[in-house]
Amino acid sequence: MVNPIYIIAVLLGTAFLLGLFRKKGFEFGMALGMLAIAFAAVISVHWFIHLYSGTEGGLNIYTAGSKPPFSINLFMGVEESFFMSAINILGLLGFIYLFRAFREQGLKSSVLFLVLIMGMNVLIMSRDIFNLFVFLEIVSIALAGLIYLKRGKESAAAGFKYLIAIGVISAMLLIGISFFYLFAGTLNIDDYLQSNTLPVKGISVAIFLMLIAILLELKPFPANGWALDVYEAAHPGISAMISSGTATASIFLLYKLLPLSSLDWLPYLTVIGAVTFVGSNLLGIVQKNSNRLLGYSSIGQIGLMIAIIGLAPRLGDHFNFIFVSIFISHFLAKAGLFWISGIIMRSNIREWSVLRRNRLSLFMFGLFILMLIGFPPFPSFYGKWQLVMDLAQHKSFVWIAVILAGSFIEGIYLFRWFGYAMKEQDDEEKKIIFQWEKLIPPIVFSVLALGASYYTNNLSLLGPTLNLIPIYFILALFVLDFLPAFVKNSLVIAGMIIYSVLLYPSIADDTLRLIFGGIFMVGGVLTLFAGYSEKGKREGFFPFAVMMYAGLIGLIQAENLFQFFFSWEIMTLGSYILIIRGKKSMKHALNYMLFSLGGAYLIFIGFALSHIGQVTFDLQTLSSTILPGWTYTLIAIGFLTKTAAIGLHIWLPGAHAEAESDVSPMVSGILLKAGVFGLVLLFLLMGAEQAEQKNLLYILGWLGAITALGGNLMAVFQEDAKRLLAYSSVGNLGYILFALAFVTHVGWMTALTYSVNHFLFKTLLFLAIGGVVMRVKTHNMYEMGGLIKQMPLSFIAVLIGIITLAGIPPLAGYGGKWLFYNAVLSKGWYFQGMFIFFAGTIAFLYCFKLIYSVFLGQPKDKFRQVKEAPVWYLIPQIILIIGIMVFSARPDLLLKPVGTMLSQSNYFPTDPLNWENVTASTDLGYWSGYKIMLVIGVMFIILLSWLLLMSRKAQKIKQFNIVYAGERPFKPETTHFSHNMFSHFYKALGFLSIPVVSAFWNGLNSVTHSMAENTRKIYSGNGQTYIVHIMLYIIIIYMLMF
Amino acid sequence: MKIFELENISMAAGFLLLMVGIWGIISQRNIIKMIISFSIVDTSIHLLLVSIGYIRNRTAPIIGEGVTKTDAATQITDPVPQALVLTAIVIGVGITALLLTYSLKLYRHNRSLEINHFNSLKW
Amino acid sequence: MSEKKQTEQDKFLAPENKKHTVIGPDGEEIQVDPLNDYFCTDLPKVEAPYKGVLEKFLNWARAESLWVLSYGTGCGSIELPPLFSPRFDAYRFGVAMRPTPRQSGVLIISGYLAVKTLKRVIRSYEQMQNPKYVIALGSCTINGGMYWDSYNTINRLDHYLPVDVYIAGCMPRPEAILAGFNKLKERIKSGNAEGANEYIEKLEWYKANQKKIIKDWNMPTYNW
Amino acid sequence: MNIFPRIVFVLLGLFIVLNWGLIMAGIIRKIIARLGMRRGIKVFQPYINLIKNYSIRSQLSHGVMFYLGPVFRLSGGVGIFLFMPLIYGSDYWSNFSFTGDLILITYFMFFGMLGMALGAGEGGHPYSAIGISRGLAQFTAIEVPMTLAILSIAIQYQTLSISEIVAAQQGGIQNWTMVTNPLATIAAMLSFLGAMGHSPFNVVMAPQENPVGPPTEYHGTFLGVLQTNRAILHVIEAVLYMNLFFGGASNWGVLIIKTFLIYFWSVFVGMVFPRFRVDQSIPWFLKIPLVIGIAAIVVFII
Amino acid sequence: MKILRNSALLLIVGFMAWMMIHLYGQYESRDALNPVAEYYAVNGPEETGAANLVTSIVVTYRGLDTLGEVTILFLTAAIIGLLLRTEKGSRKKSVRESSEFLSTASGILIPVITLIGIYIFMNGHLTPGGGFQGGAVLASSFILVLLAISNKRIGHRLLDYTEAISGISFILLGILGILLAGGFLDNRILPLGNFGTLFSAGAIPVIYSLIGLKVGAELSNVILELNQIQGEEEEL
Repeated sequence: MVNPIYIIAVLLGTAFLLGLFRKKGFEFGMALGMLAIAFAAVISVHWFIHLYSGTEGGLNIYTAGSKPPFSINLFMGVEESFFMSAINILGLLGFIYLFRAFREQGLKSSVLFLVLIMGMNVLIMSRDIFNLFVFLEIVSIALAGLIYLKRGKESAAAGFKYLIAIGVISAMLLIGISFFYLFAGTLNIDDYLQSNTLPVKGISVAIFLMLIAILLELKPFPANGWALDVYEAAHPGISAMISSGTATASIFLLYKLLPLSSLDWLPYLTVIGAVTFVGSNLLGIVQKNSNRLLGYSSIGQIGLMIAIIGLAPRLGDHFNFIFVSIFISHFLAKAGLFWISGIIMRSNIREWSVLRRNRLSLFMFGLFILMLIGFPPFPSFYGKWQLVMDLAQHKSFVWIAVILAGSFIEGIYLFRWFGYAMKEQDDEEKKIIFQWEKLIPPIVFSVLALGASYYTNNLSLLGPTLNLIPIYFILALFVLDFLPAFVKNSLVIAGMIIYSVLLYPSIADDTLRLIFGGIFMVGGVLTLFAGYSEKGKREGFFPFAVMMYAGLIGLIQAENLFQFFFSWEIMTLGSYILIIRGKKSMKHALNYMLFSLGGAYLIFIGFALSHIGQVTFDLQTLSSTILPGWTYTLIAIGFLTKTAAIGLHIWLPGAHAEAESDVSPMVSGILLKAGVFGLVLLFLLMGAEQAEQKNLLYILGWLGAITALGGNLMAVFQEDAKRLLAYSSVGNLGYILFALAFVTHVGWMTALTYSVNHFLFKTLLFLAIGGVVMRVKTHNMYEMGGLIKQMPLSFIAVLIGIITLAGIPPLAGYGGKWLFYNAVLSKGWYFQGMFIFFAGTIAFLYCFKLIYSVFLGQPKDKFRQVKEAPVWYLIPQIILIIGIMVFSARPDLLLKPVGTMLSQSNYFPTDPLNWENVTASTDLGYWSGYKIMLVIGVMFIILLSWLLLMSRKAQKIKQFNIVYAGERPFKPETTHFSHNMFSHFYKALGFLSIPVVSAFWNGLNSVTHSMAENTRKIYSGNGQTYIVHIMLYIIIIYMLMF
Repeated sequence: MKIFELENISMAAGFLLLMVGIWGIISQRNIIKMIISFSIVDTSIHLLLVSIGYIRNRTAPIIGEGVTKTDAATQITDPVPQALVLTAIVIGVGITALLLTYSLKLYRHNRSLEINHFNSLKW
Repeated sequence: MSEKKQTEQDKFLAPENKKHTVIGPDGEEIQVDPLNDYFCTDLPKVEAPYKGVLEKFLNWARAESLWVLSYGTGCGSIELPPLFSPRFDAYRFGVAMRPTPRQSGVLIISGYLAVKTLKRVIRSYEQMQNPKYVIALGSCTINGGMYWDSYNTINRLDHYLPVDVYIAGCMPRPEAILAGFNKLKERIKSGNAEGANEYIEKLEWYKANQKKIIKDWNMPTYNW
Repeated sequence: MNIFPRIVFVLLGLFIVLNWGLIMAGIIRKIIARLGMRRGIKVFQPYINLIKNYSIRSQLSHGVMFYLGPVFRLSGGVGIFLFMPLIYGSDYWSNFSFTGDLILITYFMFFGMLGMALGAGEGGHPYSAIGISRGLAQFTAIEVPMTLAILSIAIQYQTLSISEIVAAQQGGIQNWTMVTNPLATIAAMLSFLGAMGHSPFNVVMAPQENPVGPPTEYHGTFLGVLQTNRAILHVIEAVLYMNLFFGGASNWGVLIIKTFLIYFWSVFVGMVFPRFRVDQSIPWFLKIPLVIGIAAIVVFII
Repeated sequence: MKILRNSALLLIVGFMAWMMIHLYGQYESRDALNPVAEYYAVNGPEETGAANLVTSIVVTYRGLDTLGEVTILFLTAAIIGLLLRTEKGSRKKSVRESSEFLSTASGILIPVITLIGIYIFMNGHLTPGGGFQGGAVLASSFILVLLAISNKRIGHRLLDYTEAISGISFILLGILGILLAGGFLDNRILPLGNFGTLFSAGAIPVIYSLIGLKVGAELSNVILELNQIQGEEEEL
């Protein structure tokens, strides 16, 4: 093993040596510098591997031939070697990244960089307080110089502000160190810790000054204005170093010095960290400048880490895992993001749309963003899971709430940013060059991120229980993204079929999982068929489609809470990307993501609550939770965001409507069922009694009823075909919710039947309408009309779809209605039932509007040559129609197993449905799908023949051959009665459709924004104000602590 | 009286200077005056350090006249703060030089030395 | 249709009825010829009546169920509403008003016909289904009446439509109209009221007359 | 039971119902005329109209759905007939009611409506679409009190089977739902007004403003089919209300009298009251009948 | 308004003072060395062989700090160079030629000052003074050159070489400490010699001389940079 002191020697020596070089030797000098950093990196990594795998505690390095406390000593332990490796690797990549900047600014600037790395290394290793001070100053001064690397007015101002802030902070630190020496008589950390001297008050103040100075180096909110200016003004390569590098060193410093204090700093650290995390992220949401935004995010993340340090006693053995996983995510992601920022050179986050010109950087950008927010499979996901679970064990609910709130706020602006990158208008005029040497560092960090994810997964408590095959499949698809779309599509379909076949035996006995698994997998394959009509490569579609399905199937397979939540997040992520692919879906995808994220966090908290006092994470443990009310409510609300219950539904219409033609059926017909599945599972596991006690079921029932009414009512007033269907989904999910809330046998049977039905008809409708939209290239129904002649098959599909939707006999939808009546009557929820049935009749309005406005009425000139929907859209439709027909004629195929399954569960021992051949009967009524279909079919055919006989000679006429009060129609557009079709209905009941909910959320949104907008005014840009902030911060913390 | 001893006076003077410096930093808008205030703060800390190391009736920690090798422990003041102050001075010099250079740069850009004129970056 | 006539007709075409191109959803150009594309250009065929008793029975039914298009052209239209009042009660004869030509069998021309109105009348008539009957009220429809030399009204309705019954007077009273209905019934029952077929048979002649007076004929020959 | 005799009985029943529907329409219009001091139409005028319409020689077609619309419509009417037990105690006259219950009938009503809507829509006439949109909108409101009434009697009799509901009302007028559950009856009869499409709820088919609404483009045979359906539907809906609220019928005579009276109720109201606009009728249904309907349920819950 | 602002700021200063009074209140006059200092007093002369205990601490016990200090000055010079560098390249400076008096006097003074500087850092281990102090004095002679002998152009080259070579040698000496003696920057790589003489205290005089050279070069560099931009017009 090489003595780590050589790192210092080599780096510093190289730095001194480089002072000799002139312009001529630039390349050689750079190579030398790179070698030096590489040397440092290799040594530190080597040490890390050695110490991590071995049993050795670490290496004490003495200088000057005498022992501490008399001389300065360094220590190289596992932690030190880890953080040093991180910093040196970062430094190496940062050095490569800054190659061009160094060439412009001369070799001197690279000297600063070398010294910076060296300083950070010593900061981590040194055990002498004054030595730490000296090297902290070195780091600060080196940074102060590097800030000006970009040159210009802003950089100069930022550098000056940085210097004065650092000046004040270091003054405090030095006073602290001086008096520490006075009272403690030593400058060595270990010496002081071993000496057991009784702490006097003076030493507390001295240590306070030291710690607060280190803390201020970590830029706590709100005493961090200087840092933000630096982030904004500095070269992104330098910002990356500040955010990932010096922050790492400083936080380790804090961690190292913390034991000195006899006071209990931890609660204060928690508060400081949490305030920083939430506050900084809050201000981030109104930030438009990308580097400053990254600065806010960076500060927020560091706040989170500080809070985690503060919470360490509650985390016990898991502290290291949690801290490192959060740290590594921040470290990799933030550096990567800053680097990408430097590549594209765009300061406004809206202009990040240029990223789309380079798929690789877009991919990396997404990866880093997701890593920051804590999506699986990135380390921070595991870290947050463990953190929240451990906090819940200690009943630290406030901290859970604060941390998740902060993460959520961070999600707001990061996803908005991601949305801009994906969807904002890209000004093609402005050229951009993706320089290769700048791409290397983020690429390396992306690879490291994936590697870190893999290792985190293995190291985490429950990660090894995950089924990673789908994840590997997704990764493979990322790699194979260069293939043409149809190849990938076939691959995905084949993969899904094979996986289903493999999966089948494991869920064959479990009807519930079989039903939902069937919906997910069959639906998945069917909707993917539509993808064959896409030409080209369809980049970035298949990995995420598979991700969504992998998540869905993961829900089915989940055996413990972690797997469930993992799958849930994977699913959310995949569907988010699928949704955002739509043309105008930027805003809607963001809404979707935020509601999903919020919902996921609620589920998360619910899981955490249920885990209190439990040893294992089995799903079964939900039944023995000690806080059933809260657990139930939180998890249920989480699922309700996915099922878009009213109040939480505003994301749905836009997201479903603006998605691509074949994505809409995926997210509407299939994805929504995930929430239903979750709710069913929740009830089954927790037992309804728990919920019943708190009247929660009653509330849920009302919620379902109002959702049904509200969703359908909104659908009536839509002009956008897909939006109409989307609102209809809201309404339909309301039915399901309502039926679920019964928690009776027949109620659940209704819910499950309806789920299957909804899958069938809504997928069918979205596919059919998607095919139409694909052809006519508009969503507005009033612009279509008369398409029945061009697209008869789509018309038939829609017709069958709406008959099923409306519950008109003889098709399968009627079964749902019939069960509903039985359920309502047996449960006694008549008034809610009234809402539901009112909603049912309202459904006719939009069903008619949909089919009439699109297929009937007046054909438009411009759609005269429109062709039938692509055959790949029609094939799944035909299969779905066959499905509907089968379930219509033989409802027992579905209902019998469901009934049996429900009877086997503990809740509903008796099956109220009696079967006599194919006739179902309850105490109340009876229903024979097969016979009804037969009767109606025969009758229909007879009557049709009768009419055919009577009017066999009918003359075919054209669209304007209509009776028009002796006049002729003007043109098709004005003759098609479609726009605002139900204006009279709006006059009568429109007051119910006033978007109160959107108003509420918008209000909340604007309150948050204005709050952030006002709060950030404290960052006046005046360096002196920042100094005052720092002073006040010190004083306030001091007053709180003493 | 405790406060009239040399070390107490020098330390009180150090603190006083510190306050003066801080006052200057947060109240003076002129950058040069701020830098001067920083220097005052630096100086005050040096004074504090030296006061910390001072032991009454003792001499400088140099073996030679008046200080014998064997009894040095009872004859000299604390050498450590003196070593520290040396370092601190150098660091202070470095920072002051940097501040001045930056102020020069700022003046070139803005033709102004008022700190509140450099707020183009904010919020 | 000759080239010259075509351009003649184009002269009167409303802008929206002229040939034009629209851009389809995929950017393709679509030629639109409104007159041919919006309207059926087929000509009607003669619908031969059944033979014998069946036709007699059906004629009886047609005669006893006269659905009148509620459509008034001139001053006579004021005479129609009283028909359904208790005093005259046309319902008892099976007469009823229908608002849509598709469902109506009887077209009452209630007075002078301006050229402008004639166009509408022709259109409405052609939109009615075979069999259909025309009753013309007042002198104006017979010979132009007091408007016989008007620049703007027609003189003889039966140059333009096959009239089944003329009811003279200026205006005829409701009693006279009831009598006219009875005359029409008789005519239908006798099997002579084949005006619809007659119109089709002599379509060329009727159309020539119509086009002669309607200078701005800007519609297909037959309005379905 | 053997299926063939049943089919014979069904056809016979259909024939009776159709004829009764036509005659009833004539009688009622005669009564209306007399009230207006007119002689009015002949009682058999509906027959003549029907024959006339079937005798129209030419037909126009706007497309396949235009063609199928009337078939759907008639299927709706005949279908309800098929699923409706007509005469209490008679297996033969209960048609195919063994396949489904009250819910089937309430939902099958939509079948015809949907067909009509689609057919009229294919006609391409804006008035048709306007009429349909009005009709559907009004229908949503009509259904609410009806649903409440159905729920109320389902609670009362604990069944959804029409035959059983009728059976429960046997044994004299005091057992009729009308007497035992007056609130539900009132709510249902108010909604019946809307379902029949007479004034004040006939703006859907406003003759001049919106030339007869949905069937604007229908003529000849198509119209004949629609008229046939109308005749059947009016009777069969009256039969439904009779079965639910007025003790059913134990023979055809009773059925004819009761359906006539029930139907006449809507005509009577129509004679007296002027027309509502749609945006007036919807709130009306959601006020008075709704409150009564809720009361009908509250009575049972308490 | 101004009064309000000032009183608010005064309040802050007051609070700071209040905080510092807590420190001051704890301060007791010292009457003995603490164990660490006592160790230096007792063992310092033996271990390092330096008569000036401060020097022994600065150069050996806390040698890493000193390395840091040197680095800071090095950084400062580099940063100032970076900051003040313009894209235009070297500039001509038009200044008045210095007077006879000035050039003659400085001709005499410069060697003297330089000599004093060298003396100070050479004897750092014996008398008060050392590398930093000596370096500063050296730099002052350099200032004199710059100010007085205006037409004399002293290139960076010499300073840079001095700086780099002395810096690298410092580090190499430190590494030699690991290889030959007890650890990084151990001065016992050379014999300790006779206590109190010039050639004593092991490597301390060597190191201090290197430091002196380096500090001198660095400070001179700073001054040179600052001097060179005097006549330069604004860079935008």
